[in-house]
Amino acid sequence: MRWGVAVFPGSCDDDDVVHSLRHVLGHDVRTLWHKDPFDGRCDGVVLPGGFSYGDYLRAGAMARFAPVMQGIVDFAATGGLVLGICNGFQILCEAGLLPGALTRNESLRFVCRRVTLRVEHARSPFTRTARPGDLLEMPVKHGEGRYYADALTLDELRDHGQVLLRYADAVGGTPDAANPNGSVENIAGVCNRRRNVFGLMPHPEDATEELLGGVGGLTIFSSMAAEVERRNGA
Amino acid sequence: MLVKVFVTLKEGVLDPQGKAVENSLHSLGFGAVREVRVGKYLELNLDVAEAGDAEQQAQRMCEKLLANPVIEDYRFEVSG
Amino acid sequence: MLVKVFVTLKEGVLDPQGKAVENSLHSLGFGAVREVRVGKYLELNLDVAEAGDAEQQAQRMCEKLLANPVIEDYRFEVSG
Amino acid sequence: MSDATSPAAAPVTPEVVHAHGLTDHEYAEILRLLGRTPNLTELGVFSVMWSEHCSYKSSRKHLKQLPTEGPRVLHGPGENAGVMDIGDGLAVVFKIESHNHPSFIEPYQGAATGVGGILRDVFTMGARPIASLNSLRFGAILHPKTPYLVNGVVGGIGGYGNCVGVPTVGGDVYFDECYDANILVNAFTLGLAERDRIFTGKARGAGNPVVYVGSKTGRDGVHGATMASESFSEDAEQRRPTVQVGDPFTEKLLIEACLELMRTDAIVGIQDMGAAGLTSSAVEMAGRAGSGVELELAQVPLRERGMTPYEILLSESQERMLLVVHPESVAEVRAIFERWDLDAVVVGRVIDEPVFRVLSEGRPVADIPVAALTDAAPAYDRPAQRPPRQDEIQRLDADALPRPESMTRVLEQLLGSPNLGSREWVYRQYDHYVRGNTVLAPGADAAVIRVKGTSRGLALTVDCNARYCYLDPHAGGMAAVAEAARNLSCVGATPLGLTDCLNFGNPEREDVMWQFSQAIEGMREACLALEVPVVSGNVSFYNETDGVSIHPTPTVAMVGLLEDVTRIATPWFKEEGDLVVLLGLNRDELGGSEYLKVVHGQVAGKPPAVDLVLERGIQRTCRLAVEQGLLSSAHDVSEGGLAVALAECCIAHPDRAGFGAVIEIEHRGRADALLFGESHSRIVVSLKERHCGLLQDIATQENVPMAVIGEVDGDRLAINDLVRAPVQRLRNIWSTALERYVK
Ligand SMILES: Nc1ncnc2c1ncn2[C@@H]1O[C@H](COP(=O)(O)OP(=O)(O)O)[C@@H](O)[C@H]1O
Ligand SMILES: [Mg+2]
Repeated sequence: MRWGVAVFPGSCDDDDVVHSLRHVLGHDVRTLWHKDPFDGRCDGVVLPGGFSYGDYLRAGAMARFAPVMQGIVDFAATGGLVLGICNGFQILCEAGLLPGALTRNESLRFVCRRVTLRVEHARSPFTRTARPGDLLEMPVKHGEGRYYADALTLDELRDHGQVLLRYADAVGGTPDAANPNGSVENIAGVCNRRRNVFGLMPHPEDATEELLGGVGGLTIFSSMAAEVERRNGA
Repeated sequence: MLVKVFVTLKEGVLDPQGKAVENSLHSLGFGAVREVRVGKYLELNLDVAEAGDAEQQAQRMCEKLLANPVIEDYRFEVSG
Repeated sequence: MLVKVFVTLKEGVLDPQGKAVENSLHSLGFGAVREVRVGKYLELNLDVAEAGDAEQQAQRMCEKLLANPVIEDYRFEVSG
Repeated sequence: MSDATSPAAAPVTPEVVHAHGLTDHEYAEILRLLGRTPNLTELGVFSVMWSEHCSYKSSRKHLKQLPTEGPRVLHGPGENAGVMDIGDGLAVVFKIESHNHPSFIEPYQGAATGVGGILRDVFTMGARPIASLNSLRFGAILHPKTPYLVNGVVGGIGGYGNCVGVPTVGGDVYFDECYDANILVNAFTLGLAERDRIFTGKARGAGNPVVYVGSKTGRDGVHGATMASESFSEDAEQRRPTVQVGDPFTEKLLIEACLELMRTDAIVGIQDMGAAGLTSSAVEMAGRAGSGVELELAQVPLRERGMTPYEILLSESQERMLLVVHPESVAEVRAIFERWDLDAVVVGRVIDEPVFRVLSEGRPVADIPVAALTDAAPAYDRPAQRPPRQDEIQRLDADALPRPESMTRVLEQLLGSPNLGSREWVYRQYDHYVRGNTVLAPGADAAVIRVKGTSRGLALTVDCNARYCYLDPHAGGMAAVAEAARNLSCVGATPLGLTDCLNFGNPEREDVMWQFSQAIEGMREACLALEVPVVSGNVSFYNETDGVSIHPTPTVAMVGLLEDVTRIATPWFKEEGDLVVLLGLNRDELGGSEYLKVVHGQVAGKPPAVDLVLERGIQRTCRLAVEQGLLSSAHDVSEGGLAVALAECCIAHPDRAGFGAVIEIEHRGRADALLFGESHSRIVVSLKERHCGLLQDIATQENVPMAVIGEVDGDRLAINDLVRAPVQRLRNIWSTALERYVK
């Protein structure tokens, strides 16, 4: 599996993603510098977390204009797998690759904690090694992670099974207490209609080793790898 | 040309900051305060001669970058 | 009464947000943009009858809470 | 002071001299050193370089007492940060620094720029910052300003640290009315470097270009260094325009660009522009190399129009660094900084003549021998005197204390009090996972991070009980070092070295100087006994408002090494049936306790005494037991005493409700002293019964008293017939304690 990890000025979790993919999973990884065009020669692209361009206007607002993004948009248009984590999710929403927007946490505070996520659909390249109802643990850390979409969009998301992950409690319920940021309907991650672009606020790359507290994040990366294998094998 | 841009949250979008300001004002004794909404205010100088040109550019800047249409409305004023 | 409050950074105070927006606008091709400053814009309804009363309250709200006098200036408008 | 901003031609009158915080005697010395009258710009340069903050003029003599050597020390005090060898060709670089006064004036920006400053001190030495700590002291929790200050400071630390992508893995927070008008914000950062690629701040090699990189210069913080060296008064809030604003995004770029440049051979010397900005970085770099520096101010990138040489030289704008590079490398330096969208401009050169020479468009504006600013800076042996009231403070009539009716109620009261409640509300606002090394996040006795590519780990903690220091600065200084080392030992780490931030009152007062020298003496003894060298630090004097000093607060941040990062202990109980064991002795010491303060409203008595021999034995016992995998949990007894420590073992698990325990301790004295006295050198551990013998062997060998005091059991905590409470209830009280007040 060959990965590309985009690096914007202000990306913070790029090294963590690279570490997880390269050293934990043993995959091929290259970084995609924001000023360079992207040639599309990858099996999957990750937009990592951080504060691209300082996130000074709105999170992700400026990164979508980076030269590398055009190539990523084209890549997605041909069905390439694109994963946006945290700031990457914000960028994908700003770029219109994913519906909705990420707004200031309801608490108005940055939140860093472990959360439990309920897998809503396994029919996606990002969750295919899981089963619906599976619970994954990984950390969130963000100040602007409250997912918002209007009622119409929410209906569509539901109709097409685009909500892949929701914040949940230890037994799989979705009470407010399990929701770290006030996201509508406890939504933690959504994909596009075509199911090849996925964004989530939690950080799978920070949950790939037992030493660091658990491996809930591996599901996302290995699902993508399995999908690529399936595609290549087919 | 001076351009002033006002970006506000769309109606229906939760504004926790506005809510927090409202609560604080109440506890400071400003009981008459209702419905606080918090938005952004930008001032920028545009090095163009014509107000019309400035308006056009401001419009495009808002659409492209300054506001996110999913959650925000904008408004701007151009002055000499 | 509707009160509109504009909070801006004092002159001389570093405005990283403004600088970032300016750079982005430049790279989007808006080369005529100079000196962007980003501030806050608040709208609040005041349940009082007199404009004078509203002005006074707005003044005190700005002083006490809405602006940080160490680095910010403010301005407000009261309308019917 | 307004004429300080006018051109250098303005006359230097006695008023101007005083406004710069210089004494008549100091000014006479300047005249002697220069052999002429300084112009206003030069006076400004002297004033910042001779300020307490930059010159350590009141503290230097005492700081020499601290042991700074050890087999692992690569660079001790004197550099931008301390450097220690951790094996595998790697080194850690760390330091702590205060940003107290700016944080009181503008809490968010003050704290944020404090974080920014300490990060620069660390990466300037070639280290990638990988972990931060913060140590905070606020006024009484019910003081009307406290919630505002807490929210601002915590927001600022998170806002900056999160954005630069350095995890904040620990810290401490205390509330006490002595900080009502003078909060403390101390920030610590640790970086990781290759042992053989450490960079220092030396301006070597005449003709080498001096390069300015980073943000443009504005009028921010002109005179920050002198402000940090003056007492506070009501009009301090009028010093508004000098507030510095941080730009963490630019700092992030600066880190990446500098670290990239450090992989080349371009750099001769590098130093951040901290307090006193361009002036101190240029002068200190020249001072260390025995050289001189010539600057041309017309080259300095400016943010504001009409800035005078005085302002440019003294500006404390953030996110700037000064480099000395090889002449042939200038193009390479420019290219790397351009890649990161940052300015890199040649602003001067190194000269042989040891002077600090400043030109503005070719016109000389300052010309001062470097040594006059560094070596010749004043050094004082200020008078120190134990205040007579110290005896009175230390008096405690324990028998006169009313006996609480219910010890369970007291325990609940303590767990819900501002200084003992969970700190989660604070650290939840900090990213503690970024960089993917965090093995033990905030919430344990010490944080643990792994060192990628090795089997090792690092443990970090910061500690200081200022109330002990107030009651007895010698015992308090000792306790700060002992407790920090104990916290490291609890997770299983061996103390490596420490950095300290000595926050005190006005050194011109004899009682403050006495506190200072006593605290250092106590720290010194503990450092020697526990074999922990001091490799860097910072002194913050003048923490007083309108003549009232804070409690002496010598904050100690300590770093420990774990050979095997998979072998660590955590504080919370793990399994029913485990035995609960106390290492150490209950000595019924109530003086200076949180219990006295919270329940009886008293700050009095002698603080608990540290027996350094016992302390050493306890810590070694705990470390060996962790290393051998004997322990299920380990947690030290500190504020709140044994009962609070046991309760924490039940409730401190980050995600789970926790286990209860049944405790039976033999005891004859006062129940409150047993439960809530804060005697040092105690660690509560839990373990399988079958491991007990092995632990006993270690304890015997180390001469450490050890007693089985109970068992992990059920869902309530019971201590003798004194305390009985459901764990869930204790946890609720404890976990919401802080947010109830500050939200
Ligand atoms: N300001 C802070 N920032 C980050 N973590 C903090 C802060 N204050 C306290 N903590 C964390 O909360 C936990 C409890 O702190 P404290 O009660 O001071 O511990 P101890 O008594 O063991 O020294 C520790 O893990 C500490 O790192
Ligand atoms: Mg502890």
